[in-house]
Amino acid sequence: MEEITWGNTLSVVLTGLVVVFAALVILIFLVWLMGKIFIAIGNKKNKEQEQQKQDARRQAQQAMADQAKADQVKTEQAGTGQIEEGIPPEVVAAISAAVAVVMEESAPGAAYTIQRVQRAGVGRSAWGNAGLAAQLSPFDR
Amino acid sequence: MEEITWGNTLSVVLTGLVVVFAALVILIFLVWLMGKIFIAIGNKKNKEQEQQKQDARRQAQQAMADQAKADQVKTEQAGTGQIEEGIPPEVVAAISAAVAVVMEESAPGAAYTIQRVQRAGVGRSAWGNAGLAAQLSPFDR
Amino acid sequence: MEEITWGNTLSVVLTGLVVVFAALVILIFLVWLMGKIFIAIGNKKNKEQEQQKQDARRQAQQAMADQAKADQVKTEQAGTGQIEEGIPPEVVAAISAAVAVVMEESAPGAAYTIQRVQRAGVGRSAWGNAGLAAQLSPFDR
Amino acid sequence: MIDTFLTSITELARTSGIAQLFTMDGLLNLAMIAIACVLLYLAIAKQYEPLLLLPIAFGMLLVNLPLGAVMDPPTTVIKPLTDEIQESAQYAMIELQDAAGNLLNGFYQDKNASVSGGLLYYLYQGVKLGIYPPLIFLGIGTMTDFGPLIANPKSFLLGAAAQLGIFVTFIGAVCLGFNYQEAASIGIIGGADGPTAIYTTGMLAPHLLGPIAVAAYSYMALVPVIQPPIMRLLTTKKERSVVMKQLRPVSKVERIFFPVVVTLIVCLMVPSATPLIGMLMLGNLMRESGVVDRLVKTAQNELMNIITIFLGVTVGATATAENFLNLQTLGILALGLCAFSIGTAGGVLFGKLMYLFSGGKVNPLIGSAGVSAVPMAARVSQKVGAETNPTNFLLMHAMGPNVAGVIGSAVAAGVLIAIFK
Amino acid sequence: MIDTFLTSITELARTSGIAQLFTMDGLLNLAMIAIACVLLYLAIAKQYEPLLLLPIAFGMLLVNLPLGAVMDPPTTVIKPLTDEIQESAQYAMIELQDAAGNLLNGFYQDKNASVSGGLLYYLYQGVKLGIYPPLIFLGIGTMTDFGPLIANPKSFLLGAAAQLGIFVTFIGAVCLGFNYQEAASIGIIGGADGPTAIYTTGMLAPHLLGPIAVAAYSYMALVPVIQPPIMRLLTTKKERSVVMKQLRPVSKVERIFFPVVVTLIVCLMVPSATPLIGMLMLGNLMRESGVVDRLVKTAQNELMNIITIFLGVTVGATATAENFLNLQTLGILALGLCAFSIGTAGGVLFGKLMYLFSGGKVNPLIGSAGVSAVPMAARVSQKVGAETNPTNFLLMHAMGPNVAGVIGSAVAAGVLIAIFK
Amino acid sequence: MIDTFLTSITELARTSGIAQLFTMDGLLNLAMIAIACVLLYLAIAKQYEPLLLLPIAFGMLLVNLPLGAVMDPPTTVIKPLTDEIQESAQYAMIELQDAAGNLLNGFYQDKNASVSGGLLYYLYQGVKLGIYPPLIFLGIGTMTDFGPLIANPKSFLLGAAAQLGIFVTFIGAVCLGFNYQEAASIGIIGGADGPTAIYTTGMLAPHLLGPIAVAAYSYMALVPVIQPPIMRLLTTKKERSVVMKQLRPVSKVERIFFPVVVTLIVCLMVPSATPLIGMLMLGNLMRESGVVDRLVKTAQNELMNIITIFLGVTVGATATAENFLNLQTLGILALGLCAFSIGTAGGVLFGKLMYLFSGGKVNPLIGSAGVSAVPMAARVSQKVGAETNPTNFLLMHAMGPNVAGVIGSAVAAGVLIAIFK
Ligand code: NA
Ligand code: NA
Ligand code: NA
Repeated sequence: MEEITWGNTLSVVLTGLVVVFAALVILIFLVWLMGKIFIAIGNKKNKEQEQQKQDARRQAQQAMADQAKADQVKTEQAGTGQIEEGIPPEVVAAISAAVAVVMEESAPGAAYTIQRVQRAGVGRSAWGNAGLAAQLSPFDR
Repeated sequence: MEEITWGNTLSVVLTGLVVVFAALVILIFLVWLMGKIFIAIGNKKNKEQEQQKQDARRQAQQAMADQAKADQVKTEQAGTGQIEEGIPPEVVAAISAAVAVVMEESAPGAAYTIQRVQRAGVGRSAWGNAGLAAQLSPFDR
Repeated sequence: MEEITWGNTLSVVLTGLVVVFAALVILIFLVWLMGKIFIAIGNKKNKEQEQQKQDARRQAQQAMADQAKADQVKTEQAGTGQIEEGIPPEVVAAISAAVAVVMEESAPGAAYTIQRVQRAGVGRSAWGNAGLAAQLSPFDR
Repeated sequence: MIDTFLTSITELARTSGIAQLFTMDGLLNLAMIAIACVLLYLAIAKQYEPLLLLPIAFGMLLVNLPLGAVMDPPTTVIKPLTDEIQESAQYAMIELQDAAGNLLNGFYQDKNASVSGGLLYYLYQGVKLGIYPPLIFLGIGTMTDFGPLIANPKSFLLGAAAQLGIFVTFIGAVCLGFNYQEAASIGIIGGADGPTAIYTTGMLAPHLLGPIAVAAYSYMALVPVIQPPIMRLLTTKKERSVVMKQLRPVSKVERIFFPVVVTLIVCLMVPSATPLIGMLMLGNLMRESGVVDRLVKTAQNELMNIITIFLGVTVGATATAENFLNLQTLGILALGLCAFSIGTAGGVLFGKLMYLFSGGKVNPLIGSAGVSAVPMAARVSQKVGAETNPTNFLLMHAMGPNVAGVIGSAVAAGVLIAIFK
Repeated sequence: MIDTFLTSITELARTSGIAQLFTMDGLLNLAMIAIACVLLYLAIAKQYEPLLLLPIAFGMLLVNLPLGAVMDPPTTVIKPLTDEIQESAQYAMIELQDAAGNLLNGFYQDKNASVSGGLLYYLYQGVKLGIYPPLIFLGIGTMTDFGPLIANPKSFLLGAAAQLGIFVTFIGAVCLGFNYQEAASIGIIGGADGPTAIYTTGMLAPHLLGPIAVAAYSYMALVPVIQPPIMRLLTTKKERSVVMKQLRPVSKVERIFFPVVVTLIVCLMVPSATPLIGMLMLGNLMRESGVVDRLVKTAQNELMNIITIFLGVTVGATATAENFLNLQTLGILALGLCAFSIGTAGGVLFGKLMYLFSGGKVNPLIGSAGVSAVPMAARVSQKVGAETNPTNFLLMHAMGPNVAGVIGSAVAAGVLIAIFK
Repeated sequence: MIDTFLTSITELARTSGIAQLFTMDGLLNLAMIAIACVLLYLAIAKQYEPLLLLPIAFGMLLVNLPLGAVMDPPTTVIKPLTDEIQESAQYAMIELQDAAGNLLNGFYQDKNASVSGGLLYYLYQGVKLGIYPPLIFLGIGTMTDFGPLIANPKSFLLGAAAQLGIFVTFIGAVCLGFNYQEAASIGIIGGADGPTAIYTTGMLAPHLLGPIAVAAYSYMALVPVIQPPIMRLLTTKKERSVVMKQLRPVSKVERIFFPVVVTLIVCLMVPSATPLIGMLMLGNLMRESGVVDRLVKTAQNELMNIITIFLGVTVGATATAENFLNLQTLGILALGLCAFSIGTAGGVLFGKLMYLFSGGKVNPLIGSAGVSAVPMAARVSQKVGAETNPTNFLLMHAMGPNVAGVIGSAVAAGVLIAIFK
């Protein structure tokens, strides 16, 4: 479109506005739909998680009690040891190997095995703070 | 210039030395001039700043006293609050919003306002140290 | 080689395997040889270093004793000062200059000289630990 | 020897830039250098978008130093292939064959006779071929939080409404005598989005890159000055004091789906917007996925910084006296200001509409953030809102239209490129 | 005006991607988009080599959005030179001269008529010209510790044996009807080394880049699933429980000599492997020398990340429906799995041989690590070993064959390129 | 099958690099590999400018591995366009049109017949086109503190005097039979500035890049060995013990004006120096402005490191046996040493002149720092000064001539390029 006429010009403007609004209205609908779906799913999951969390807390208390006991008794247990579920086996292997290397240096030839691998606690993710910090990032296009 | 003669060669050498010296002598003059001008301006400014600094010190002492009082009385003041001059309004907005997000989490729905925004102190810039550190940077072309 | 025949195909396979094994077998030999040579050299050096280390330890104890004495007496010694061998002169220059700049600021015009430049101690390099950490690096091709 | 020295030195003086300054063109160059210095002042002392304005200004300065030749294209000398050359295997050769594969003729590039182009000419190819702006969008995508937009998707409407400035300005530019390609590029200034403006102009009217980039980045820096009066004029105190309700938290899955959905919809509807939107959304997907942190770090820092330097300097280097010192540039500066103002007005007015239809739940001040200029425009909404009601924190609500405006103007750019390319 | 608007909007709709989706090709595109989304899911939710699979999947998505044109090559329009053009000095000119230097003819590139290529087309040149994979190898070299291989050079044999998968798969691919170039590229999947596979395929069969890259990276992520059953099947419990003796420490001098020696031997024997091995060893030399730490830091972080993004997206962008949606792709996926399995078996079986000849000092489980897939395969050796004897730490011993496998597959790739290029 | 295998393996052996080593050319290659190993030793064990010498040496090693082909230029096969090809849209096409726009003829690049160039050939284009050295200067600019030069602008004279080495060496090189372009490139070694030497040589005599780069960086590493005897010889004890008065502090505004002023003056007087000086001063302006810290960080780290790797390896790769193993190289090494020595002498003698005219306030030892070799030469001034008077701290005073020398040699390079290009 090269010839400059009022018709052409206004048609471009109209086309542009219509397409921009059309595209973004479709996006509104899809994002809204997505929100509805995931909130529904999320609520369901949340309830399950709430349950799990309580279980986990109970387990943790139990574990801490066990640990305390274990410390008191100070018996050396041989065997497979306790490995928290959900920790990938490679990580276990890596930790094992790291221990092995370090131990080898201090007491070469000794045999040992991993007793327990647990995750360290993860703090709650403060959505609001993190999001805000990102918004205020220093690179203003 | 392709033909190799003593005339051509020496002329290149002479041209080169003359241009290099000419360019750098002009730079000497301009940088010297620049120095004169900015030192003159700087001296003038310094005097003004000295004055301002003294004023600021007095104000700061006053402010600290006020703060102490305010802490004692512990009255909740509503209103616009005190915002140090020279802090850009966007920064104020950002800090406000950050506070808002954090507060919202701990006490949702509460209304609050920013009481005071002040810069933290800036240490004196040790020109000599910084310049030297830069000179001794590890990347030697 | 474009025509697809069993002969061509198998010949490619054979060629490939032979070349791969040949190349890596040559590397085995060379790396093994390299190991032999450097272990031999290393043993020789180690003995010398062992000796040097003992000397160094003795020197260090001596130096500490000296330092203690020096601190007690608190006499200001002028002169060239002690500079550990193996420290490049540029580094000495840099340290001197840095001191100069800093001193100039606190006590302009004072004359001083460098008394002693020593390396800070280097911890033993834990080969096993470092190697392992590198192996477990996060970028898995 | 003295003779040849004198010849040599006068020849050097003749081909130095100083001699050229005392021609008519030289005076124009001097004027451009002065303008570059003013822009440097704005970038450094006033901190007007210095990350781009400083390189742009310096590029402008370099290209206007006579005979510096930093933007000269290369001249390639191709000669017929001889056996001698063919055997030396030292040259890049072109062999011309007929359909049967017989050598018809051969050529090679004579490197001694060929003149290579200037430094900035080569770096400029990334602008000309439309490579730099999408890569900057990749970095911007890794830094953008679309959470507020996902939480309140109606913000998209404000991001669309604020594109009004683009199209009204397009009409204005046509009226002032610009051709359609130029008018479209000028209109996109109203998108308040640097890379989009540079991408569109690079595609449609590269000779206007200098003034359009300067206008776009200057006005983006001036958003806190341009927008507030318009916002106050078009809204009542009651509207401005609306407190909006806290946004819902957005789940990680939604954040991951969002860039994929936007890519699909926008790139299917407006294929010309694919490079910009595709890269923006790739960056955002990388960010939200959380599994490629090392790529995210590089995309938002080193890659983006390298491209920013190259883009800035070479866009500045398109601003030759010929391209810049004319009435068109004044027109572009005026039209750019209109574009920003009308975009702001469009957003605010649509915000008023939403205020009405929502029964007073939407504060129209967040509409102005729809022009993009992330995150400056959102901060302006916050600030103007806080003037009326200091306890009102609109920032997060304004971020929705703000990031929607980025998508909106990329769509508008895609439409204009599709029509006029 | 309404007329032109309707014309304009229908034209835009006609040229939008949506219209195209409802053609036969469009359906294929939709299928490809679905596949891309599945790969995104694997990359993000299952963390299958996300650093490459995420960009690959997104590139696949972008290129299958109809009319996005992100991979279109440029069209260059060359016109005869006129005096007017020659004077304007605005264009890249080609001057055709005869041997005497007289101007025979001149041409210039008409930039208005020429159409520049798509964004990903330009970025793709780094794959096509074989630039990206060696640069990634540079970064990998700076991150690889060849210490365990130097301490136990016999590991090289396992790194060679595990290349069996490459050659057996090559036969299989030829049997399935692939031509030699394609078969060689498919075989290299068994090298379990992404950059090597992409380099070889880019040289020999670039139309297969998409499926081969997807297969290579997917199976590398699946190494912990594919290898253990094969390893258990081929070894006895006694073999698996062999405890190997601690590796000797390796001196700094050996580490510095190693990359130089490997470069000399491999590049002399298989010159086609020079770009890959040369860059890998340059990276390693930079690392071990300890004198260029700032270069090492950049090579292993920013340079590698930038190249990874570009490589991933553009390799993905070769996966058009035409290239991907056919039986060949299924064949490649099946053959790739064979290649990994046979490579694993080759390594383990050779490990058994070494077990025999060493009088039971070598644990055959470390043979499977010879496929490379650094460091995943070595961890698998460690894990399977620990199942039988939890006090057995094979990781460091498996790293030897593991890094030898990288060299082994680069050599194999060099041989295949030399024969078929 | 055995037949084809034997054919195949002998073919492979014949095309392997090993066979080539036992030709006359092969022996030269072996000699070059030995030289590369010596340079690696100097870079790693002696730490001679390892950041550049290590990549240079490795590039030298790679290019001399026979048949590695890492520096081979591409061969492009262009064929006449057929309808079939034109429709497939798979190829980069060239359409030749007459003035009226009618298609005269079309060509396309046959990708199957074309052979792409080697890895280092492509990376080398950044040297050949003069792109890398200015980008390294950009990084150097961000790391250079011109404060001492601003505080004492007379230092410029010493930075000019030390360029004497360049011009005297130029005469020497002409006497030894080098042509003017070669002699100018050899002279620039005396500038003691790597990027300037590589830029000039790349422009005037690219076949000498290898020896000139090696000479420049080796002698820069040897500055603490070369300079002190000359400095002691030419100065009296009294001169060496002069204590100079503390430099005045320099304000931020002066620092910001300085790069702009230098750019204007130098680029106007010597337009050919624009790429080098322009980028150096852009980097410095970015540094001193304090408003674009993220760009500064990238320019002085990642961008500079990436370019350094590419520049080093590809400059090394120009050092083929043919280019390097000849008497010219010995001549260059000898002339380079002269250049450094005469430059040092020039600086010191001019320093003596300033000592006289200033009434003994200037220590002539700071003159030797005018050769640049930042910051090594300044440290040498400090060290030699401290020998005579241990309380004398000349470092900051020597930094003035030191950074002036960078500008001085860039100006000299510009003059030589202007005359001989
Ligand atoms: Na916008
Ligand atoms: Na492998
Ligand atoms: Na110099």
